[in-house]
Amino acid sequence: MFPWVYGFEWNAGTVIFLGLFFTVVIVILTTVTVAVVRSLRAFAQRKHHAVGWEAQFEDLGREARPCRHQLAGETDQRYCRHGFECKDCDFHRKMLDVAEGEAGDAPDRYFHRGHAWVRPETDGTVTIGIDDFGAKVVGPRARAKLPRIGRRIHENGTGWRFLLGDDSVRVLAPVTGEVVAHGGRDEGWYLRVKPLDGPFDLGHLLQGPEVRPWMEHEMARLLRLIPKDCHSDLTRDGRMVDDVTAHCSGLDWDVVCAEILLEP
Amino acid sequence: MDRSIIPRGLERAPLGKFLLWLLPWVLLLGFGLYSAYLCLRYGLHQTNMDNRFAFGAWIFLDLTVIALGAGAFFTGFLLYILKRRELKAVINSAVVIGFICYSGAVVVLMVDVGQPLRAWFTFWHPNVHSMLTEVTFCITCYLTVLAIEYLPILLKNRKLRQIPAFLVFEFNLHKVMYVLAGVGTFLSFFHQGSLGGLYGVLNGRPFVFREAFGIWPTTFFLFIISAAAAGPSFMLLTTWIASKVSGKRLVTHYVYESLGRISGYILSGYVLLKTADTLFWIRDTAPSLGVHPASFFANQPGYTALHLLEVALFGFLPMAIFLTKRLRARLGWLVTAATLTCLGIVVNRYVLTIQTLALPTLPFAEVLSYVPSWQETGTFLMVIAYGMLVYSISFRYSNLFPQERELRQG
Amino acid sequence: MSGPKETPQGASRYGMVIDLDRCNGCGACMVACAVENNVAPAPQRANDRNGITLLRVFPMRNGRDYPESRQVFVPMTCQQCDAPPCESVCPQHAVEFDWTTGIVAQIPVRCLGCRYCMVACPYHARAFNWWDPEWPEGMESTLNPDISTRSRGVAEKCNFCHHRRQVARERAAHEGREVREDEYQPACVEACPVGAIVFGDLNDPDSAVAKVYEAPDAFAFLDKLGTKPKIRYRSRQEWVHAMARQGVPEKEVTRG
Amino acid sequence: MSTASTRGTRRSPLARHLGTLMFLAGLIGALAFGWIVFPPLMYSSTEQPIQFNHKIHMGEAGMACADCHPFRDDGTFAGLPTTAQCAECHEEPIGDSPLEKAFIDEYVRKGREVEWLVYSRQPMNAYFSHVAHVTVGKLTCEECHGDHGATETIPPYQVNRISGYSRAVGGAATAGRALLPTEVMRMDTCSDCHEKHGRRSPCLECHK
Repeated sequence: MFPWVYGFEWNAGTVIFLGLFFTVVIVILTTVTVAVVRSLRAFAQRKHHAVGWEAQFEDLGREARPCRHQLAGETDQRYCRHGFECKDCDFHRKMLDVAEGEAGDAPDRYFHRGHAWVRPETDGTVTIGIDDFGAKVVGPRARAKLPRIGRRIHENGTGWRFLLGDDSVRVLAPVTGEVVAHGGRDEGWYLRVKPLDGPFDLGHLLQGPEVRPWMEHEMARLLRLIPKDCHSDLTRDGRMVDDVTAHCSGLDWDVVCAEILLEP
Repeated sequence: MDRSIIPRGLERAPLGKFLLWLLPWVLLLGFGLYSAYLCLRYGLHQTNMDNRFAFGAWIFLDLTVIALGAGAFFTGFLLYILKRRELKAVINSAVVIGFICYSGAVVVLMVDVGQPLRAWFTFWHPNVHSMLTEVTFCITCYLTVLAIEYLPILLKNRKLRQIPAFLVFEFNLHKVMYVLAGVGTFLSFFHQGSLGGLYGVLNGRPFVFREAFGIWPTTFFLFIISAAAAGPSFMLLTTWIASKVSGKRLVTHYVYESLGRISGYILSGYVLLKTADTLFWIRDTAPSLGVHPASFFANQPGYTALHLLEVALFGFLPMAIFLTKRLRARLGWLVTAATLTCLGIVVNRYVLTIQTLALPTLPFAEVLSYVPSWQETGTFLMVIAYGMLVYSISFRYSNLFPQERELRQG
Repeated sequence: MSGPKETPQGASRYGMVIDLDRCNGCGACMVACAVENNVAPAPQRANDRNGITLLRVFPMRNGRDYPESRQVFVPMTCQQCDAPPCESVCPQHAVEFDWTTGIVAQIPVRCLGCRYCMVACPYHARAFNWWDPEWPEGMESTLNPDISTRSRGVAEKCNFCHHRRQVARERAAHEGREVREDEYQPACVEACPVGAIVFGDLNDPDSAVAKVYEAPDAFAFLDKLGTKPKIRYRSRQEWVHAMARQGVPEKEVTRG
Repeated sequence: MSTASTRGTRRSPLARHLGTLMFLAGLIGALAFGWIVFPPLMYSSTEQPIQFNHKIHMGEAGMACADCHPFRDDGTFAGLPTTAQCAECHEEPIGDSPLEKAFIDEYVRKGREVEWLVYSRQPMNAYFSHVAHVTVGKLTCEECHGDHGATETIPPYQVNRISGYSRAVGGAATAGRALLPTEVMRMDTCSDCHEKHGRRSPCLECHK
């Protein structure tokens, strides 16, 4: 195998055969090393949340990732390919150019696809909570495990977790920042987050006219997860019930929440 | 009980039922391990192989298993290199099957050789002119590649993916997977080929000796093509079986059809080349070695029939089914054709390994046959049981068929 | 290792000629071979297909009925091919064509036991150690110290009693002379009561074997395979030559 | 996770590097065990039945190696002398060494052979010819056996517990370098020297 091993001969056969073998070995090793190094670098640069989200995003079904411009009726069937990171999306930029000048007032709340809402505060921080739809899917039985004050959350990383029994689902963090305050169940589970460098960029979050069609889309998605014979139990007095999964036997809290909160 | 590690959104049988399904395979594995122990502890006289039948059932089964495992390399090649995106639906399953087939073959080989502890000699003192050296190197490298390809499937398990490092590593590994798919294709190409060459180079065995292109006999190429044809068929078959056993829709019909069509195209090339090769062998190769081809079949009408079966029943017929659009639309026909194709591979490998050894070369030697002992059979069953266990566990705890969730919802 | 495998000046090329018309099938050569080469007694369960026989005498019949029925005995062992099919297939150089003697060397300690060489050999001249070699109590002391025993799980074959050559060379070197032809003869040659086997250096034109090697009634088995065997057979019976040219399988024998 | 990194900064430097230190300690420990402690354990060591002084025989008595280690008539190497050969000189004590007296009492008088433990015994599958190396190859004894002939005592006999092969006393001379504690004579020792002398041998030259 090596020139110093007894019996080794330098001839064409040996050179070609072992040359190919060592090339293959080097390619395999390099490939694995590249994956390891990239992973380590992602951790060193604190990008592992983004990378982790990218990996999960690939596993989402098409129905879970409609483009915001489709939701707003600005385009036909289109599915997001950028992990909801609209600033990386050429299509989004093009659509912005078209819509330029039409921008109205900044809305009160922005929505992340993982059902977290974001409300900018006057002091430059934001408040983050789970939207009504998400809250009803998770239900009042679940308990939230919020990050401690001083922790950092990362956009598309884990914002916080909901626990019910042995199961847990995470809520995707809509922005990157440091937690400065939080509120418990009575205040409706919220985080107050201050930006790390520079003001928050909320361009990737849904706003204004996009929100309603998105919610309708999400409702349709939820209904698909729920057996037809339960559909009538989901509303009471024209309003959606507070604990969706509790109203239908055999429905898995874990599965429904994960699907709606985009955790494949 | 194990609900928290089953992929989200997939429905799996209760744990008790699953364990009951595993039980017979565990028992079979135990029996196989005992057989292998007997061979390793007391020597290969536990088998019915002998000095004339020096390669027995194991080599035949190894060749078959590896040919069927070709689904892994070929699906990877079609998906990552030729960008047949629809095959993404079966690539995970293909990798697991490839891994099972190759690791199983290596385990059996280690029982099959007389001095397994000297296996590293082949690496340390390789005779680069031997097809077996090529087989050994390729099988080892490719098993490594398959193990690396298997890793992301494991790491994406619901519990494991919660560890951020695993998810990130899985993602980065997946990004460079096309390199491994390329390497795997290269290795598997030579590996399937060298398994064919293993017999084709034997100028002492006129029944299998084939003329060479360059340094490779024709069987080198026929093996690659037949494995490439059988690989997708075997994927089709295993997916269908998994679907039947689990009672779930795993892939869309388009995927089945696509696998069938690919199998059909390659099969048509194979049937053509195999026929040409056989005719050339009858006309030129065998007579040049001083043997009239008819003498091989003089006392064995059964073997003659096998040859015809291989090309006609197991080659031409499935090819025709696969390439007929109307039949391809029916899953039943696709499964039938895939079964025939896989049987064709089995027959081909059987004829090549067992019949070659049965036929004498010396004028006073006898035609021999042999029946494997229960220890040999047990060792092979060990691989089947091992494969069933690994596949069942992978199927339950990993997302082998990405379309399954969507098909369930939609 | 550097340097090509050059055949040195004055290298030997050992060969053998076996006269089938003389051989009476007594099997003395088989016994002598087994004893000389430390072949362990076969266990109770062994049969004629999985024991160790480095040299085996086969009957060859013309397949005709009496009174045309004819038979010769063919002592078959490694044919020491000049183009050995077993050498190129060995994955780890456990088989080597000895360029100084023309002997196809089998090195048991390098052998993995894959048996590819046995599949490659058209003469069925190789044997595999299916069993652990075991000698009855006290019989170990009769073993030949000049040749090693082989472990279970390796292939073995005739090396033309190469160890005898080593002994002969040692004595000759001590006495400062060349090896005489009669000093190096394999055990089978010595044992043959009718002198049917002639052995010697084919490169030496004066050797006994060289004189009969090219005889008109000498032939090699399966010479169309291109293996170039260095063992030749002689017979004045035409049917023997015809059989050697073309093999016809007989009835099937099942085991299992 | 971000939790681990923020917590890490609050720990003392020692605590932060504890893992690394423990890893290094373990690594060094394992290497030391593998390289220093373990190799001698691989060998069993046995003293020779009686001590022998080569230096006196070679020096004062003026003998040559071949006087006691001759070739037989058939060219094979006789190896060790028999008690009878020793008794040719040592029928009665020549000097006043207690070892000599013990040898004569224990072996010569009783007619027993010394059960010497031979350092250089070759494995069963290897063929070695002294004639080929000494008579034909013109090698001196020292080139392979080193200064064994000039030693005053003979070292203990060490055997690898697994392979059963002994450590050749002259191995360092044969190999042309100091042998590692893990080493016995190997095929490379032979082949390196053959190569150095431009002699490429087929397997059968040395294997039987």
